[in-house]
Amino acid sequence: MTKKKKPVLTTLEREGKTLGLYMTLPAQLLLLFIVAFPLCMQLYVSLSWWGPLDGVKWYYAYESLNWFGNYGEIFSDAKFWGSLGRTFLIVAVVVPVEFLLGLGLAMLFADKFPGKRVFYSIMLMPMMIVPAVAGYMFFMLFQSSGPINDILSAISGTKVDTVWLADPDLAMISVMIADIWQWTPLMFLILLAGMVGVPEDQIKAATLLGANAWHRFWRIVLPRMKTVMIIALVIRSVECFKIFDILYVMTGGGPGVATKSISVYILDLTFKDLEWSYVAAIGLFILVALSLIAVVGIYYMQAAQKKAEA
Amino acid sequence: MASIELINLTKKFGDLTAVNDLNLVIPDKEFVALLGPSGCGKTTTMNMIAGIEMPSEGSILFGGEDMRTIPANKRDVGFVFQNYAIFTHMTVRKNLEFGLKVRGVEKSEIKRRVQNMADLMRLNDRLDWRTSKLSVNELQKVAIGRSAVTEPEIFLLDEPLSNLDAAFRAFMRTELKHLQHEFQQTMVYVTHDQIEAMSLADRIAVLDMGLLQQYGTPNEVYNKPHNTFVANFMGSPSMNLLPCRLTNGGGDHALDFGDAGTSMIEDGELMRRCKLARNADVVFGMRPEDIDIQPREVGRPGIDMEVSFVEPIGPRTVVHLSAGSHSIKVAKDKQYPIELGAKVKAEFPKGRCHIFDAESGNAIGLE
Amino acid sequence: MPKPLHSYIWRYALILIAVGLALLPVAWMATMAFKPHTEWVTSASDLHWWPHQETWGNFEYIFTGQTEAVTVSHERTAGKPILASLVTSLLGTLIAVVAGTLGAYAVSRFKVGGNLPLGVLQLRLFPPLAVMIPVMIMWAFLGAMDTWWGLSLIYGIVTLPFAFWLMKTFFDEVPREIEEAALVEGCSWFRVFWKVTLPMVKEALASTALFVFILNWSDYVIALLLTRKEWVTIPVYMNSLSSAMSGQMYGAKAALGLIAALPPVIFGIAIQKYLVRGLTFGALKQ
Amino acid sequence: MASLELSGINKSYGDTVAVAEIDLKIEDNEFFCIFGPPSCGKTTILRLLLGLVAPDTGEVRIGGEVVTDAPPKERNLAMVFQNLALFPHMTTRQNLAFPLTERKMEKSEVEARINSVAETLHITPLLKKLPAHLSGGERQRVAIGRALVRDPGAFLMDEPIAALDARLREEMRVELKRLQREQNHTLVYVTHDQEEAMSVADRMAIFEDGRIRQIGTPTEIYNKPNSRYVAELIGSPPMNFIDGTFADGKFTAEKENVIVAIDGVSASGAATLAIRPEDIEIRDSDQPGIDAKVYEVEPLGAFTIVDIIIGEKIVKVQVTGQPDFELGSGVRLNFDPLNCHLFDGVSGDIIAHAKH
Repeated sequence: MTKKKKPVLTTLEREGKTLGLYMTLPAQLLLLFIVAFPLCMQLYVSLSWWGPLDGVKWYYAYESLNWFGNYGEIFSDAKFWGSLGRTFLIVAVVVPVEFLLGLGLAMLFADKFPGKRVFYSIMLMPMMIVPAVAGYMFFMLFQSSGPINDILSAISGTKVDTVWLADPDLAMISVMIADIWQWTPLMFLILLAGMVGVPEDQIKAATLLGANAWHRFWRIVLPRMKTVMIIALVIRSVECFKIFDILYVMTGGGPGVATKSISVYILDLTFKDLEWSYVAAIGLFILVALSLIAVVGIYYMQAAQKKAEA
Repeated sequence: MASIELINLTKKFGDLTAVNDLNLVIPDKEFVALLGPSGCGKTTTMNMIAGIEMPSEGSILFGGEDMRTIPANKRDVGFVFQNYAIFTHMTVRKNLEFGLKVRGVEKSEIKRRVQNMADLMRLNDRLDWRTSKLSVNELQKVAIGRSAVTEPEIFLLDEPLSNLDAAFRAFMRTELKHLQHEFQQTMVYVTHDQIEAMSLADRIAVLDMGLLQQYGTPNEVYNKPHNTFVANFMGSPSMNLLPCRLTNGGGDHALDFGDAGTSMIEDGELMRRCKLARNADVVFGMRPEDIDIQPREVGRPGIDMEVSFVEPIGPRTVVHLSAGSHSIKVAKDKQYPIELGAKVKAEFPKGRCHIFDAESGNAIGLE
Repeated sequence: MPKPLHSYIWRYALILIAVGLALLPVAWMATMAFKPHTEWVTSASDLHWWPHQETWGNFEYIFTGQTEAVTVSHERTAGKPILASLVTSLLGTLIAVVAGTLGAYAVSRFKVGGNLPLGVLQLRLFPPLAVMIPVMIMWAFLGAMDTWWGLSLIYGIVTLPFAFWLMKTFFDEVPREIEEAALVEGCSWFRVFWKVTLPMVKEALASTALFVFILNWSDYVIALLLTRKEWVTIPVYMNSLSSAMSGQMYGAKAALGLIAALPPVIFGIAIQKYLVRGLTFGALKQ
Repeated sequence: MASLELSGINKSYGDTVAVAEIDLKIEDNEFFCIFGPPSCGKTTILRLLLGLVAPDTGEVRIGGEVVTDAPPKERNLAMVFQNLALFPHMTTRQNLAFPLTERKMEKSEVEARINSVAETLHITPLLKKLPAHLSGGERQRVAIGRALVRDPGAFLMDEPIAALDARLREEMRVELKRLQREQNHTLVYVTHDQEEAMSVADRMAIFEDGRIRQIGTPTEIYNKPNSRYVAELIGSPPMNFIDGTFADGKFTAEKENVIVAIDGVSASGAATLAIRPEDIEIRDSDQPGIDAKVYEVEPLGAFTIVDIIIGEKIVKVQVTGQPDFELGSGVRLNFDPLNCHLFDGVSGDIIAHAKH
C-alpha cells in the first residue's frame, strides 16, 4: 500500500466541504438521537432487571444490575426460539414463493402488449395497501362465515366451514397467503425492472445468432438478472423477517402461539409481561445476529465479485 | 446464392414513415452501403432484412426466397451492432461460442471453429478474458468474430466503426474490405459517414427521409449526384451549391448570382443542360476540389470573390471565398499560400459543373 | 418483435387470473364498506359481492359514532385518528425529506458525512420492535408519548433512509457540468444547490415526498407502541374497534380501511416510475 | 481579454496522474487548441484554469495575475462544456441572463446584452424555449451565447461541437473562428478531432498522458512533428511508418525492401521512416522504385486512397482524383527522401524532418 497523498483542494472545494458538513447536520443529529444514544441506553438497560413498573427511573437500572443474566435467559427461552423458528419458516416459504410468482409475472409483462399499463398498475396495488388494512381484508376473507369458505362451498357443492384462523396450521397458511398476496407485486416490480433492464441489443444479437426464445431467456436474460434477483431476495427477506402488521391483525399471533413471529413475541413481552430489560437484551441479540449476517453477506459478495473480476 | 431483394419495402411507426417504398437489389457477394443522415431509415431497413423488424408493406427476398415467415433466429445472417452488443456476462470464448452452441453444433467442431476465428481476429490471448477488460478495438473484433464464426452468407453491419479511434478506424476499413473480398459474403453496411461508404462499398444506396435518393457505385454517386441532397451529402468539404438564375444576356446564357455577379456559360455540356431547365431558378453545384482560384484579370467564367477564411487541414487546404451573400469552399492539395482578404476570381472549369432544379432539387439533364 | 394477436391469448388469460387475485380482497373490502349490517356476514347460499342495498351508513357510523341500523354506539369516532394519521405522516415526511435531501446532496456532491449513508441504511435492517424499548423510555421521559410531535419525529427518522437514498440517486444523476457552469458564472455552492440543482430535481423531490408519505401512512407498529389514546392513527384505531364493541364491525371497519387504503394507492400509481428505485434504496433504477 | 498561463503544473487524482509538468502560455486574443486522444488530461487543463480543481504544484496566472487559489467566480472566465450544461429548467432567455443576474447587473443592461448576443448567434426566436425543445445545433448556440453574454477574460471550450453531425460541425467551427477573430477573444479549445484543431487553431498543444508533446502552429506541427506520437495523431489518412535501421546515412527496412538515403544524418540504430500518404508516388511496375502490390482501393471522390502492400506492411497512398487500380496488380513506389521523416526506433523522437 502506498501512502495516500492528501489531495490539494481549491477554495471552492473547501467551501463545498464546509457547506456539506452543515447540510448533513440534521440527518446526523437525527441518527445520533435515534441510533447512537438509544443503542447505549438499550445496552445499559439490558444488563439489569429493570422494568417500567419498578417505580424507579431507567437510569437507576444499575440498582438491579444483573450483567448478562438476560442474555443467558435468551438461550433457555423456548418461546423465543419457537417464535424465531416460526419467523424463519415464514421467510423460507413466503420469499421463494413470492420470487417465483414475481418472476412469472415479470415474464408475462416483459413485452409490450395492449393494456399493459393498466394491468401493471393494478398488479402493483396490493403492495400499496396499508399492511394493517391488508391484514384486516384477509381477516374478513378467512372468517369461517367468510367469502373464502363460501366460494369453496359453492365450488364443492357441500358446505365448507373451515375455521381458518383458529386452526394452528391453517392460520399459518392463511398468514402466508396474505403476505404473498401483498408482497408478490414488489418482487414482480423489481424483477420486471431487471428484465426490462437487459439491453435490447443483446437480446437482438442473441436472436440473430440463432437463439430461440428459450435460449435467450436461459443464457442471456437470467444470467444478466443475477444482481437484481439478489437485491430482490435480500430486501424481501429482511422485510419479511420483521413481519408484524398483517399477521398481528389477522391472528394476533394465535391461535395459541401458532403464528407468533419474533415481532409479536417482543410486543407481548413489552406490553403484557413488561419485561423491558429482557426485551432490550433480545433486541440487541437480534441486532448483533442480523449485523453479523449482513457483514458476512457483504464479505461474501465482495469476494465473489473479486473472484469474478480475476 | 445470397442476393437480397427489397421490393416495395415500407415501414411505418404510427404516423411516421421510416422507410418509404424502397426497391433495392443487392447482388450476391457484393458490398453495399446504406448511407444517410440519422433518421433516414437505413437502420430500420437493415433491421427488416435481419428480421428484427417486420415490414408494414412489401417483401424481402434472400436468393429469390421470400423471408416473410422466417423468424430472425432462422435467417442465418451475421449482424454487427453499432455498440457491439457483446454479452458482457460471458468471456470472449463464450461470446464466440454462442451462435454455434444454440445451433447445437458438436463440441469439438465448436472448439475448432472458435480457435480458427480467434486466430484470424488475433484474439488468441484474450479468449478467456472477461469482456469488460477489453479495449473498444478488441470488442469490435469480438463482435465481428462472433457473427462470422457461424459462417453466414449475408453479413449486416450497423455503423461498426463509429466508436473506434481514427487510426484504428482507417485500419479496420481496409481490413473489412479485404475480408469481404476474401470470404465473398454479401455485405450490407449501414453508415452515416460518407467517407466510410465511399471507401468500402461496391455500391452505395443513399437514403433520406425513408426514400432512396440514389443507388450506384461510389464514383457514380460522387460524380453524378441525382439531386442536391446527394450532392451535398457526398464529399468533404461538401459540394458548393449556389442558388442562381439562368439569364439570356446578349444571346449567351449566363448564371446570375445576384449580389455576387454573373458568370457566362462557355461550357457546352453545361449549356446543354441549362437549356433543359424548366424554369430559370436553378442551383449551380461545384465540388470544392474542382474550382480554380485565379487572379481577377483572367477573363474566364467565374465570379469575383474574396478570401474570408483559410483552413490548413494537413494534406489539403480549404479556402473559403465569399462575395455578396454567397460563399464557397475551395479545396487545394497540400499547403496553399493565400492571404486572408485577397481579391480573387473563383473559376469554374469546363465539364465539372452540376446544375439542379431549384424547386425539386433534381439534377437537370443528367445522362 | 411483433407477434400476431393470437399469441397473446395465453398471456392475457394468465394476466387476467393474476389481476383477479390481486383485486379480489380489495374488492371484497370495498363492497363490504357499502353493505348494510344485515349483509355483513354472508353465506354460501347468498354469496354476493355487490350489496343488495347500498348504504353510506358505515361511513356515517365511523364519523358520527352512530347510525340508524346499528344500535351499539361508539363514542370515539374516526375523525381524530384520520387527522392523527394525516398530521403525523405529513410532518414525518417533512422531517425525512428535508434532512434526507440536505444530507443526500452533501454526500453526493462533497463526499462528506462519513458513515451517514450506511448509518441510515441500517435503520431499515432491524425490526422496529427490537429497538423500540429505549425509544419508549426516551419518549416517556420527554413527554412525547401519545403526542403528534413525538410520533412525527419518529416517523421522520424511520423514513429518513428512503428519503436520503432516493434523493442521493437523483443528485448523483445531475450532470456535474451543470453545477460547474453555475459556479463559473458566479454562484456560491449554496446558490448552486438552491437555484440550479433543487429546481432540476423538483419532480424527483415531489415523488420522494409522496413515497415517504406512503410509508409513514402505512405504519402500524410504531404508532401501536408510541400512542395510547389521543393520537392513535387509523390502523391502531381500526384494530381497536372490534375489541371496543361486541362482535366484528365488518362494514364499519371496511369503510375505514377503504379510506386508509386510498391515498397510498393513488400516490403509488402517481409515482410508479420511481417505485423500484425507492424500494431498493436506489440500487435499481427503472 | 487576458492571457492565460500555467507553469510547473502537476495534478493527480489518487494514483492517477491527470497532468504533469505543464508549462503553457496562451497569449491574449489567441485561438489555442488543446488536442489529444480521449482522457489525456485535456479537460483537466480547463478545470485547472477555471479553478474547479487545484494543482498539486505550480501556478495559474490569468492576465499576469496569480489566481491559483481563487474561486471560479473571481477568475472571470467563460466556459462551454462538452455536454453544454444548459440549465434544463430555464428558458433560453433565463439561461443567457443567469451569468448577468448572478453578478447583480441592472435589468435594462441584462436585456440589452441578451438581445445583442441572441442577434449575433441567430437565436432570438428561441429565447422563450426550454433547452429540451431545441435541436442539437440550437442548444450549441445557446451554450455559446451564455459564455458570450458577459465580458470574460477568456473563453474555454471543451469539445463544444463534438455532438453535432459532420456537416454542422464543419459549419460551426468556421463560425466560431469568425466570432473569435471579430471580437478578439482569447479562446482555449479542447478537441480530439485533428482536422478541427488544424482548421481553427492559431496554435495548438498536443497532449499525451497528461504531458505536452508539442506546441506550435498547425502547419508547423503537420510539417515538423517532433515525435512519432504526434506524427501518428495528425493527418488523415494517417502517416505511414516503416520500422527498420539507420546506418551510414541510409535507412533500411529489410522485410519491406525499402532503402532510403537521407542526407546529413549521422545517427545509427533502430529507426522508423515516416511518410505522408500524399507524399508517396505510385509508378508503373516497369519503372524504378520499391516492389509493391495493390491491396485495396478506397475511392473518396476528390481523391483515392490506395492501400499498397510492401513486404507484409500495408502503406496508404493518397492519390488525387479517381484513378483505376487493379487489385493485386504489381506497382512500384517511390519514396522521395525529401518527403521522409526519420524517428528514433526506440524513443520515437524525431531524428530528421522532411525537407520540403
